[in-house]
Amino acid sequence: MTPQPITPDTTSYYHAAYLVAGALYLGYVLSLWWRARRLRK
Amino acid sequence: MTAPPPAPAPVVHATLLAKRFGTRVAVAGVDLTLNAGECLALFGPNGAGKTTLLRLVAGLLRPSAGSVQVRGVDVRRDAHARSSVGLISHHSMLYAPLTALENVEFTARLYGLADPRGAARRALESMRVVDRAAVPVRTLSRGLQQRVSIARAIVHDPTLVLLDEPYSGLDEAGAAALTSLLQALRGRGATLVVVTHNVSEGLALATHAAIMTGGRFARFEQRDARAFDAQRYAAEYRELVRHGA
Amino acid sequence: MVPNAPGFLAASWIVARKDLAIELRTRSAFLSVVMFALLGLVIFFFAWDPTAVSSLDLAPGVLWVTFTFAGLLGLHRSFGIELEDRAIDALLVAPIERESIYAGKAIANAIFVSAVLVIAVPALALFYNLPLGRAIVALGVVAVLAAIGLVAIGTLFSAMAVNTRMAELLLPMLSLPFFVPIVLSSAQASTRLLANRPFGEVLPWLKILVGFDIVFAVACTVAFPHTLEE
Amino acid sequence: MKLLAVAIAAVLAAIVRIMFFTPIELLQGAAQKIYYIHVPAILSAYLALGIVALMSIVYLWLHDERADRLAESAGEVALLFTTVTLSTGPIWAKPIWGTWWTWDARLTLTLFLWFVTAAYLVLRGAIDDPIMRGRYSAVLAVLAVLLIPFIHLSVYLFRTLHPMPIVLKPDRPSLPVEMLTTFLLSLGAFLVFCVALIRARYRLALLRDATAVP
Repeated sequence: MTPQPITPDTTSYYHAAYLVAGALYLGYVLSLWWRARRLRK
Repeated sequence: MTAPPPAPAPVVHATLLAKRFGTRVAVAGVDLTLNAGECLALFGPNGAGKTTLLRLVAGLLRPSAGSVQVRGVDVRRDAHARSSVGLISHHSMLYAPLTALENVEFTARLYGLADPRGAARRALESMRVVDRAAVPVRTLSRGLQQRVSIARAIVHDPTLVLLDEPYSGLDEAGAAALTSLLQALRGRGATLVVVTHNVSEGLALATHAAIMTGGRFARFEQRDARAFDAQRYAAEYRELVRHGA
Repeated sequence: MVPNAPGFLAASWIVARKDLAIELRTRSAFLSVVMFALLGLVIFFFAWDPTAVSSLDLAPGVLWVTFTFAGLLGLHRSFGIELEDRAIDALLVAPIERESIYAGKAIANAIFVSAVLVIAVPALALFYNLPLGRAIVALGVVAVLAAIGLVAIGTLFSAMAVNTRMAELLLPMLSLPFFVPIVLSSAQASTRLLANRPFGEVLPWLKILVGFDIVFAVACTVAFPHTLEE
Repeated sequence: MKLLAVAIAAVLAAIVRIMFFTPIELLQGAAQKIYYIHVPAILSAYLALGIVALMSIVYLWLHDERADRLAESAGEVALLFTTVTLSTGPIWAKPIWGTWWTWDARLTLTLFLWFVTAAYLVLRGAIDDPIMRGRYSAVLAVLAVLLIPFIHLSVYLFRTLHPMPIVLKPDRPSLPVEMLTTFLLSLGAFLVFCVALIRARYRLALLRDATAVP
């Protein structure tokens, strides 16, 4: 019976990466919207 | 049956010449034709587009519309065609650490002159500034620098000379030297375009006179037999500028 | 009497001679760059514990980093002198190719940078007690190749940076990414040359350097007219 | 704005699929799911950088303002995607390779692209005259394209001489079909997102130029 590889629990890294990516993407979209609003004024 | 030899291409030929910087229109459609030996005095308030027009003719700027040619050639494309052009602008175009002689000799080399040092010395003599030839230009007064800059611009005996307010900063002797130099150049068949605010100085040499406002020739005329009447022209010029043609 | 305007190389040499004449007249620029380079070598020496890392391994890296920044300092003023009184306009009105203006200034800069090297490399050999004979030859050859690449890029970006607001900061920021392959290859090649490794190990790095020099000397010359006022 | 809304919806759908409908990979655990946004980010960055390079060549050739404006927009979006790549990369490398940063050839190239893109945007920021700004940034972009092979070559040569202790190289993992479809969906969503962002940034540039006082 080949030794079953125990799957490391790396969910914290997984969540961290998605949060960081999400923040960057959201931040950029907001900056686009905010700059457009400022220019329109 | 040989056709008559085609008339030589005009020294300067501009058609619908225009130049925009972003949204600002500096030159808005200028037509100009000058032949050998002619001299255009170009007047106009600040910001009228005089300097831009001069830089377009010298090939320093790319036209936004229309075209300009020197002897039928676009000087921006053909380097060799630039060998007959001389430019005097607000800036001295000199290297401050170098002496007057070194500056003018450097320009002489750029034009492939046989004896660059001799040509440089002669040019400095014609502007009566040869005694200060061995001193770094940095140490010269503005007026003397202007003389060196003029000498640098005509060292290769150009047949098209573009002068942007050449008299500014010159004293009596300097102005006299410049006037006799321009007369000598014209005597040798050169074509001049002189941008100036001094009506009498400009008209003295001119075969054509133009007033430029808002990037366009508000007035352009060729001298007929009589010389230009400086007083009357000056009055009309002030009138025209005040009304903002 | 249309004078015969000088060709590309002749015009480039005329521009280069003028730049060198200015350099000789204002020696302060050259001296300050040499001082900067020597100081860099000295400061780096104290950055490491000499017992832990042998100075032989250290020397090439130190030379290339110091040389890169010294070179940048020297290159920055290259186009400054042209813009002071718009002397560049006189060059653009002259009957010479736009590219020869760049080539002339690049040649003058190459000579300027090489002169710095002629002082910095022996100083390095002295400070880091490198085997003098071999070191000079090894570093010398690689130095020339590195200098060409550095000057090709630095001269073009100097022509651009000098027209912008924060020129001093912009020149290094634009140039340094382009210096990565130069510094990397030079350091690797000279380390092996110094350690007397077989030439076969040095060759790939020299090939990258030569390739870089050729590609960017041509590309920068072709790109230069596009940086001029339209 | 419609395309941007569609793109955001597509990305969110992909995220939902990644989180809830894609099995955990046995070897790396949940961290393997970073793959589904890390790789699309760098590929989107390459797309944006490709547009910058292409539009720069077009601008130098035709002096067309729109090409310059598109290059500017794609440049900013490229910086966003390279930043995401460089932040998710190390977070994924830590549990898998044991270190936050390795001078892996691909990561180093991404880092270098980040520096050049940042330099491109700072250069644009330092010049007011639109024509000079267009020309200078186009020249930088074209030269940067020529530099990429040299960076790749020298870093690769450098790495093969000092092989990094790579525990587990997630190079071309043969993904089971389920994961592969998730990856492709996510890639598609992010590429659309990239294009939508460039378009939105382009309109912003148009607005700025329109309101720019002459």
